[in-house]
Formats: sequence, C-alpha cells, structure tokens
Amino acid sequence: MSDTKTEAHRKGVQGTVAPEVLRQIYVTAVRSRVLDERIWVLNRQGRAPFWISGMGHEVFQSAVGAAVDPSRDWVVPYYRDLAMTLAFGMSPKDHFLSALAKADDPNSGGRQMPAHFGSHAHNIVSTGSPVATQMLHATGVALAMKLRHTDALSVTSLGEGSTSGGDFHEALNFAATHKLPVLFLVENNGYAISVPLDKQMPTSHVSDRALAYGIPGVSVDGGDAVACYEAARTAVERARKGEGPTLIEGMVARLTSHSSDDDERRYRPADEIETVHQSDCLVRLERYLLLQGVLTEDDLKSIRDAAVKEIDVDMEAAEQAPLPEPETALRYVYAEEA
Amino acid sequence: MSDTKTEAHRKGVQGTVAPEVLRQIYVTAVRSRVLDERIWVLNRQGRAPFWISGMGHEVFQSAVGAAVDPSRDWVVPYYRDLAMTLAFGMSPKDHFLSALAKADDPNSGGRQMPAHFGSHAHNIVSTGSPVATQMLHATGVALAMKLRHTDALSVTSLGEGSTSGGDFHEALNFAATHKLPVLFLVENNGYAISVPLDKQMPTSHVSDRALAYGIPGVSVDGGDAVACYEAARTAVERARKGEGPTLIEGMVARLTSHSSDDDERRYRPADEIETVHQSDCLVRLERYLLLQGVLTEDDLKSIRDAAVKEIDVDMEAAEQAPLPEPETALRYVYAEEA
Amino acid sequence: MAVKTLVEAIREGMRQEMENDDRVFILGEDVGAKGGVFGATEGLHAQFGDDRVMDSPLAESCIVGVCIGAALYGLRPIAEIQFQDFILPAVDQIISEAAKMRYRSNNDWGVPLVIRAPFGGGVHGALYHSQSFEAMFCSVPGLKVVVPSNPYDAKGMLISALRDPDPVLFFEHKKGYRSLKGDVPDESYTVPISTANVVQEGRDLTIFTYGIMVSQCQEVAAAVQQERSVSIEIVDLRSLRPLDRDTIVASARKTGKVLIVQEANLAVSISSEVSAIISESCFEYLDAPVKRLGGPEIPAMPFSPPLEHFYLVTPEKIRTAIEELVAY
Amino acid sequence: MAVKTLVEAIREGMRQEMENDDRVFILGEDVGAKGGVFGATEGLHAQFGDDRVMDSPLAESCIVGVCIGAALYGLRPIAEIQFQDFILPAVDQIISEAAKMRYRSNNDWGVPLVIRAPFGGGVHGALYHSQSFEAMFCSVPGLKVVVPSNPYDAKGMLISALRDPDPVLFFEHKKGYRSLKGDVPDESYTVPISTANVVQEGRDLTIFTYGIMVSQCQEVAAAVQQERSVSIEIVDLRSLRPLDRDTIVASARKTGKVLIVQEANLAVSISSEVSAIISESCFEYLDAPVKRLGGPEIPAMPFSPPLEHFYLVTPEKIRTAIEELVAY
Ligand SMILES: Cc1ncc(C[n+]2csc(CCOP(=O)(O)OP(=O)(O)O)c2C)c(N)n1
Ligand SMILES: Cc1ncc(C[n+]2csc(CCOP(=O)(O)OP(=O)(O)O)c2C)c(N)n1
Ligand SMILES: [Mg+2]
Ligand SMILES: [Mg+2]
Repeated sequence: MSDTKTEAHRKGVQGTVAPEVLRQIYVTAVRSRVLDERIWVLNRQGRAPFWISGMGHEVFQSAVGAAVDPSRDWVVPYYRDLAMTLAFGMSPKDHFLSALAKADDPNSGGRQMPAHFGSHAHNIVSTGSPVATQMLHATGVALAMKLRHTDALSVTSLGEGSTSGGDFHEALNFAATHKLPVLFLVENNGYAISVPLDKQMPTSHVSDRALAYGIPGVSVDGGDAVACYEAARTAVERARKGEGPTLIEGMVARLTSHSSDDDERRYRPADEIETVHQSDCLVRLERYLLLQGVLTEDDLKSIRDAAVKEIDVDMEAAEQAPLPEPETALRYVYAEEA
Repeated sequence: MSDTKTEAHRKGVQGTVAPEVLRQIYVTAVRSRVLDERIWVLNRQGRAPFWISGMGHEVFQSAVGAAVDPSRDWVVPYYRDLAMTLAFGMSPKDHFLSALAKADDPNSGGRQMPAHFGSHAHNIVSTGSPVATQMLHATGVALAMKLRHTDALSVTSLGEGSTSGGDFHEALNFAATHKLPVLFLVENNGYAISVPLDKQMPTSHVSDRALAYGIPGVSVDGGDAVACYEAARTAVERARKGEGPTLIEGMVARLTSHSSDDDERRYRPADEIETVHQSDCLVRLERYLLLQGVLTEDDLKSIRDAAVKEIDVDMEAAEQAPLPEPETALRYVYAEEA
Repeated sequence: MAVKTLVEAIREGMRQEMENDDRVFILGEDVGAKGGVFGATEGLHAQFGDDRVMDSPLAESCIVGVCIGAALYGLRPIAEIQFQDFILPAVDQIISEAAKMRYRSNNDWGVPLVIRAPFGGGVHGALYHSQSFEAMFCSVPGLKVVVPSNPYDAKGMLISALRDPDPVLFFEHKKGYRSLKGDVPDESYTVPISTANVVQEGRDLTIFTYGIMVSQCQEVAAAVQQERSVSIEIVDLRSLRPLDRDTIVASARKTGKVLIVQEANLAVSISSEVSAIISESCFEYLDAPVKRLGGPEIPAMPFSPPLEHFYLVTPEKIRTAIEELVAY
Repeated sequence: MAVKTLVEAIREGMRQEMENDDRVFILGEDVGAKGGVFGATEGLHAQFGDDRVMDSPLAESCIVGVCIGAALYGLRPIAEIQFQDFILPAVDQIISEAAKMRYRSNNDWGVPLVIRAPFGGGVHGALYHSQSFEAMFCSVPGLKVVVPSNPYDAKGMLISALRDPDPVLFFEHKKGYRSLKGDVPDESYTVPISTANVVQEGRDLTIFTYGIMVSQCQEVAAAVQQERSVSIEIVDLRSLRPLDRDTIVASARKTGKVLIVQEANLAVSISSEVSAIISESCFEYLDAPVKRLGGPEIPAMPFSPPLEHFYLVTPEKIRTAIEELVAY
C-alpha cells in the first residue's frame, strides 16, 4: 500500500526544544517512575491490592503533557497515564490515596481500581475500565469547546489493542468530520495483555489509520522526547487553529507485566523481557539530556532525590488517611440535594 | 493526504469482459429494476405497506454478483441488494411474498419488513435492520470458510452512512489481520436517509479506509459495469488465493426517497433529484451494450419483456398465497424438537 | 393552552428549553433538515442552526459518547436515537459510562444528558422498529427512565429531564406521537420525573401501566365500569426508574387487586418488579394474585398483520384480564 | 471421578467437546498462550493450536459478531468475554442478531453459539470487574442464560450448551472459579440447561438462588437448621432463561415461604421475575410475603474493602432474612 507515505509519517519530527521544556518533561517522567515503582512495592507488600503501571510510557506522556496547557486543555486519559496526570497537576498523594483505596482519593473516593484517573479540578475527566470509550468523551469535550468558542483542546489516549474497538473509529470519524480540537494518542507497546500486535491488527502502525479520516497521523519513538514534544506541538497548533484532530502514536515499551495480576512470562519471549529494559525511555532521556548539556549528572540526581522525598512524604500522608465508611457506598448514585 | 494514491484507487479498472457476462449483468439489473418498480406500485396502491428500493444500485450489485460463484460463495446483503439476491438465485416471487407479508416468504415468513433478505438455500444469510452488523457475520463466515479449508468467499455490503458504525471497523480489522476471503462492498449513494456525505465522514471516499487496514481499496463508478466487474474479479482472485479481503466502493445513486416512509424533497436539492436520473446506471449500461455491440435494441426489448412477464406471473402467485396464521407468531423462538 | 399531540408537545418542550438555555443542543441521525424520522425536531434546525441541531453520523455509540463528553464540559445535550431498537450499540456508553460517572468519581463529575428514543409497536414496524427495551435500563442504578403517557406530561417531564443533573432516558411511544392528544400549556413548565400519577381513582382494582397503554386501559376501564359496578384505579407509572414505590404500595393496599399492563414481554420486566414490590409490601392486603398482561415471549413484533396483531396487548385482552381479576 | 474446581470443570468440558467435535473453536481476548485471565483455557492453545483457540483483537462486538458468522456457516464457536462487564459493546450483536436469527428467518437459520463470561464480585474487582449483568439478557426471548453453581453442573451444562442449536450465555462466577470444588466425572456428560435443581429438600421455607450464592445459602441453612427446628428447601435456579417455572411453583406451594437470594441489585432482576411468577401461581399457598435479598441499588461494587463488603450478600444477611421469614 502506501508505504512511503506512512514511512514519512512515522519518522520522528525534528526540531529544537527549549531546555526548560526538556527539564520539565524529565521532572514529570522521573516523578512518575519513582511513584510507580513505589506503588509496586506497596503491591508486593500486600498493601495495595492492585497496580497497573505506566513504566516505559512516561517520556511520551510527559512530552505531550508539556506541549498542552493544563489550565485550559482537558485530558481524558487511560490507566497507563500516570505521568500525564502529574503533568496535569495531580500529586503523588492523590495516587497513593487511590492505591490504598482511601476515602479522600480524589479520583473516586476509593471506589474504582487504582489507575482509574479523574479530577475535575485538574481538567482530568473520570475514566472507567472499558477501553476506548474515552475516545468519544474527548471528542464530545472538544465539540463543546468548539461550540463555546474556546481555544482549548482535549487530549485522550489508549493502547494499541484498544484501537480495535468500534469507539476508536467512531470518535476519529466524528472528530475529523467536524474538525474538532482533539489529540488522539495511541501508546503502542506491542501488547494488549498477552495479545501481540500481529494478532491485533493488520499493519504495524496505528498511525496508518489517520489516512482513513484525512487527518495527520504520526508515529514517534516514545523514547525520543524531542520527537514526541514536536509532534504534540504541531498537533496542538493545528487544533487551536481549528484545523482538526491529529493522531499521534507513541512507540513505547511495557516494562512490566500488564498489571499486578498478570505474569508476562507466560506469553512474552524471555529475551524480549530482557532487552526491553535496555531501551528504557527514561534512561534514554537522561543520556540525551547529558549529551546535549541540558542537565548535569548533579541535576539528574537532585531531581530524582526531590521526587523520592516528595513521594516519601505523600505516601506517609496517604497511609494515615482513613478508609471510607461502609454506608457511604450508597451515596452519589444521583446528585444529592444541596 | 494521500491524494495520488487514492485517486489511483478510485479510477475504474480497465479490462475486457466477455459478452455473456455483460448480458448476465444486464439481465439481473433489469429484472431487479422491473421488480422494484412493481413493488413501488403495490406500495402506492396500499397493498405493500413498506418498500425500500435498490434503484440506482443495480448495475454495481449485478456486476459483483456475476463475478462471484453463488454455488459456493455466500452473501450477507443489506436492504438495497435486491439485484444481488437475484444474482444469488432468489426469485421475484420470493420478494413479492415478502412485500405482501405472506406465510411462505422465504426470507422471514412475513416476520420481517420487506427487503430484509435471507435464504439458506441460496447462500444468502438472514439480515436484520441494524446496519453494519452484517460486516462481522460475513467476516465470521469467511473465517469458517478458511478454517474448513474451502476456497469459497463471502461478500457483504452496506451503505456509506453505515460505515460510521463500529462494526465496520472491527470487521475490516479482523478480516485483514487474518487475511480472510471477504469482499466488503460499500454502496455509496451520498446519503444516509437525509444525512449527506459531508456530515457523515471527513473524506469523500470510503475506499480511503482500506489504507488503514493494509488491504486494497477501490472506488468504482457504479454505472460502469466493466469497472465494477473487473474490480470484483480482482478481489475474488485475491480472496481465493488466501491473500485477504478487499474493500470495493461503488459510487451509486439513490434514485428514490430513502424508503416509502421518506420524502427526499425535505432535504435533497430539487435540481439534484432532477439530475440524478440522467445518470441512471441502467440507462448507461444499455447505452454501453448497444455501443459495444454486445446487445441489440431487440435484445434489450426481449430481455425487458421477459422480465415483465416473469414478474407478472410471480406477483400473481404471491398474491394468491395465504397470510400467516396468528398463533404461528409463537414458533421458532428456539429450535423445535424434530 | 391548546390541544397538542405527543410529538408536538415534545418538540415544544425542546424548543422552549433551547430558547431558555443555550447549553442545550441536539445530536442525532436525521434531526436536521429532515426534522427526524417522526418529525420530533421539525423546524428546530431552521430556528437554531447547525451548531445546536446536529445531524450525526450513523453511529449510536458515537452519538451517546460524544454527548457524554459535551455534558462533562458543561453543555446539556439531547441525544436522539432514531428508534429505541438501535440504542443497543450505545448500551456500553449508557451503562458503563453515563450511568456510572457520578458514582465512580465520587460526585466529582456528572452527566446531564437526555437520551430520547421512540419505542413500541403496532405501526407495522416489524422486528426492529417496534421493540420495547425499557426493562434492560431499569435494572441500572445511575439511570433514570421515563415514559410519558400523554402530551402534558411529555412536555413537562422533558423539560425536567433537561434540567436534571443526571442521565435520563426518555422513551416515547411511536404510535402515540400522533394518536395521543391533550391540552398542553403554551408556556414552559415542569412535571417531576420520579413520581407515578394516579390518573383515575378507584376502590376495587388497580391497573399499573405506562406509555400508550395508559389511555388504552382508561378506555377499557370506562367501558367496564359502565357495564358493571366495579371501581378501577389506574396508576400511570411514568417513571420506570426509579419506580414510585410509595404510590404503588398505597394503591395496591387500597384496592387489594392488581393488574399490571405493558406492551413489552413479561419476563424480567417492569411488570416483574412492580409485582415483586407489591409482594413485599402488600401481602396482607391482597385479595387476588397480582396479574400481569404483556407481550408474548417472542423476540419482537412481527411484520405481517395477523402476527403483529397477535403480539399486541389489545383492549380485548385488557378487558378479559380485568374481568378475571374482578371475578377472583 | 475426582474433585475439581469450577474453572477446571469448565476447561475439561471445553477440551472434551473440542476433542469430540472439530467444529468447536474458541475466540476471545488472551485465550491463547496466556490461557485466559482466569486460566479457563489454559493448555487448550497448546493442544489445539492457533486455528481452534484464537486470540481475538480487543473488540467484543467483533468477537460475538464473528462467532455468529462462523456459527451460521456450521461451526460451533465459543466466544469468551474476558469479564461480563465488557459484554456491553457486544449487546447489539447478542440481542439484535444472535437472539433473533432463528425467529427472523422463520427457522431457516440458527446460531449455535456459546458466550462464556466471568461475572460477580467479592474479589476486589471494583466497579468494572464485579458486575452481575444477567438480568438484562433474561428479558430477551431467543437467548438462553445459564449460571452453574458447582463444578459438576458447570461441565455438564457447558457440554449441553455446546450441543444446543441456539445461543447460550454461560456466566461463571469468578470468585467461584477456584473456591467452588466438587466431584466431576472424568468422562464427557451432559446436564440439561433449562431446568432448576432442588439441591436440598425442605418443608418450611424455600430459598431460590443461583451461582455462588447456592453454596453460601446451603452453609447458612445448615447452620440455622442445626440451631432450630426449621426445614429449608434450596432451589438452584441455574437456568435463568428460560426459568423452570414448574419447579419454582411446586417448591413455593410446598413450603409457603420464599426467599430469593442473588448478588445483583434487585430492581428488574431475576428476583423480580421469580417473585412475580410466585405471585401469579402460588397466591393461595403463601404464608408470608415473598422476600428478596440482593445487592443495593448502586451502580456497581466499589473497590475499597469496607465499601465492597457493604455491597455483598453475606452469610449474616442471608441468616437475618431466613430468620425474619421464619418468624413471620
Ligand atoms: C471493553 C474492554 N474489554 C476488555 C478489557 C480488559 N482489558 C483491560 S486492558 C486490556 C488490554 C489493553 O491493551 P492495550 O490497549 O494495548 O493497552 P496497554 O495495556 O497495552 O497499554 C484488556 C483486554 C477492558 N478493560 N475493556
Ligand atoms: C444501527 C442503526 N441505526 C439506525 C438505523 C436507521 N436507518 C436505517 S437505514 C439508515 C441510513 C443508511 O444509510 P446508508 O448506510 O448510507 O445506506 P443507504 O440507505 O443510503 O443505502 C438509517 C439511519 C438502523 N437501521 N440501524
Ligand atoms: Mg498495548
Ligand atoms: Mg447511503
């Protein structure tokens, strides 16, 4: 088919990104990683019954997060978007409260599984478990933004496996038809739980699908912060100019099993599990920042130390927080009278 | 986007088609047209409460029908596929029985609306009203054909509006991933009831979507029998060789209101209603056949006369047939014991 | 005040609330220039334009999912589903998303969304243009489900629904669109959406019903009351989720005999729940078994007239049921 | 004969029927190398290969729709839906297509398809991995709905389902996969899929229930019977559509007191229909109101342990319900 065309699409876009933006991307990614690792520890200690990780996806999310404006833009994330939620202003404490199913969890009051994000205060729409439904919500948010004549945009994301569902198609079709300001992010890690890409879809890149809707589609290396950021900037500009949606596929790696309930050794080749860590996006970003002289080894260390300290404090606070009272289960089925 | 690519796709494929095939295509199209017109008459007389027409779609359907093998291939049609069902061996009588809601209607025993086709004896899968669901049935039929190591294929069709639903995407994705022997036909008449193409989708050709699934996609002029037939032949060969599905879009015209319940003058420009009849696919086919010397004026007349005669006889027979007994409404919810 | 049909009342309710609140907009198939396949949105596109009366692509999950997103951003969408039969592709968005949004976010988010859809049969609509799917939504906490039985309620309940902070399914009997007529005030007003309505008081027997069956039961009851001395109460359930338990229980206790009438098939339906509520709360007041009348257990209403007629709950069937109950 | 768990019995049923009938194949998410998220298909991919144990794309409408097509061509598909919560995108294919195929074609076509899905909670699955959606399918003519309560029934009913000419929804309680154990013959056998099962005879009170609640009710009943002289009958409904009306009516008439127990919320549910059937057919035999016990009217089971526990039907709640009914 259109190999040249899609190859062109796939190539990481080149450009220069300001050092403070790169620093911001790195800070978000590190905070996400440290937090993520800590929740895994809680899980292995039996204190957090479930976790599903964003490890390996952080640079892509942090770069896109840096390209949008969380004060007016909205995000409708999916469960791996820990870094994205930090970029939109949620705190590690918020996530610990959720992982520990505490009453004050801002995502859901301990009602949903961890990694089911949402915070009205931070323009993060509440998300459930069924995959791909959020594509349509982000499209509706963007429709409302357009109807209300704002210059805001909405961002939404999902895994490559989830693009097989009908809502993915229906959302792209609607958003493209009405030229809505949406960024559709696909975080392609090559697996949907155990199902590999070649049993999921007939081509190797979801960005090929953009052609079906007459919109730009790019695949970027999810370890290349510059490419991720530039692709997002281009899409953001396009959206704000009223030119419509963009499909951005981050080629990322899942550095863990699907979730704390899964054991990837049942289906993922041992050597792949081994090698996937060698291209860890965070390590690559660090190498790039050092090489470009954006940050020094000391900078990296102090950023990481700050993240660890923040996360220690937040975890402590979350652990002190109370569980919900049983009868509160009955509340908020419908709006309550004031 | 990929304009050159899709332009190439859109161009009618050239080739030579044997005269007997062209004749066959014409015979099917004429029988369909005469039958269709007759059922409209019954409708206007108040004898058939509902009709939805294939007028303007017949040449495309008849050409595809001539390119497949109804003795081993299966079709999962949609409501405009009157000509296709004739190509697969149904008779005008079958359709009169259905239009008049008679007990012996082979489609449904008078249970479904007319134009809801189905006949096990003719490899025509039963179809309901919800659009696009049949895409997945045809895909499943093709999967079974492949698992059973047959060299048969399945054909299915829908309108361009119906491609907006999730099942369209899910079916193409699955069929392409597993290289299944399916022909996905889109009969693009520019309207979904009243909704015009530009409110339905962001591009002007559904065939662009083939790129998303890495399969061939062609748009053919639905009045060009040769192009339609050649596109279908190519797709059939590909399917039989195990190379997978093809998306074929016939650019057709809806020569009537959506159905007997609709009045297109509410939403369709008057001049368009006027001009659409000037490019009637059947008239164009006749002109082509005469020009190429495939058939003479006399041939055309005798084919049409034969169709009228057949339809007179079949209508008469259907009118004599009994309505279903009321209590039979309770039968066949589940299989009955032998 | 003037006599209006059901569809006119619905249209007027939408128009007035759109005039009143610029966050209200309509998304659905053929709602624009065509004005909807039943004319419910006729004239609204001309009045409000492309941005507020939007023809959607042919994709119900898209219609509902996009409306959910717009509602989250602060708008007040009306999703029109062309036929209730075609709501099924949107069931995931309705049940997984709209119904659970407030609960799953612990009240951080809500979905003020009205989904309108014509349902019911008796119009030669056959298997896929005649169904009554309300039961499946009435088991879902987080949804409200409403079926107006007359133009007055339709307009008032629709305006209430549009002001409700939570998702409301608003089901309109398609045969009633033009056959149901009644006085409807010209100005905007509301009718509460979680209450049943005692449309006719009586002493000996209660009929619980909803939608187009209300007027049909009234006619039959009037005829029966003419012929013999029996006093029939008729309760229009009108809100199917939540059900107005207090009104149901009070009426059943008062009369001691209960008939539940619906067009849908009976298994696991509104009739089942109303019967179960009465069993729970009226045991010592009942003088006869709770009786149910509805469609047969077949997949849907067939096309052919003898088959369609066989399916329908007719005045004759209602009369027989009343008489059996009276005689018990 | 050996003691097997529920999930082992289901796996054995699939394996034996796949050995017996080469038309049987499985399509679902992660059913291949991983063996399913609950291990139901473990080892089957290794034994039968890619063509008969197929990992599907992440699209439930696709899974069911493709299986319908394959069934129409003559195969005998098993569609695995990873969690019953995620069956909603397939509801159109199930209700509009599979359920209506035979009826709409006047018996020309049928869909021999088994859709398996784990349901239910108590495993910290939270809002979307704990639901019990059976009610919505039990109102649909054309479908059969089955919930086994023990490994013996599970294997035998699954093999029956795979030989059934019509679509069967086979719902498996996920908490029961490993907790429910029992003797299961090693060879292939069938258990009919449209009958209820009186698992324990009694004189004073009947509990109607299904799924994992059956063993829970048995335990509580045993304890109560130890303490006081009351004789409790327990009926495992096991087939939820069609319901075995005769067995239900006979038992309710015999004992005169009825408790219906389910995990799902009560409104418009199996409990509603069983109660309504009893109202219709056992009026003169009842000694107390028909009592129902189930989940609260909230959208789904929350994650946090105190909230999840609040939702569940516990032994204490069952005991209280029994005692209230006995005391009536
Ligand atoms: C509609 C639906 N079906 C099934 C699931 C179960 N499930 C959760 S995540 C997942 C795989 C998702 O894979 P992908 O989209 O590639 O995202 P990734 O987890 O790899 O980031 C599945 C099958 C679900 N959540 N929703
Ligand atoms: C799921 C679903 N939604 C809505 C309808 C109502 N409906 C029937 S045909 C139609 C338009 C179809 O347009 P298109 O696919 O372009 O086919 P055409 O009629 O133009 O051949 C609509 C909206 C339906 N049948 N199914
Ligand atoms: Mg993935
Ligand atoms: Mg069309």
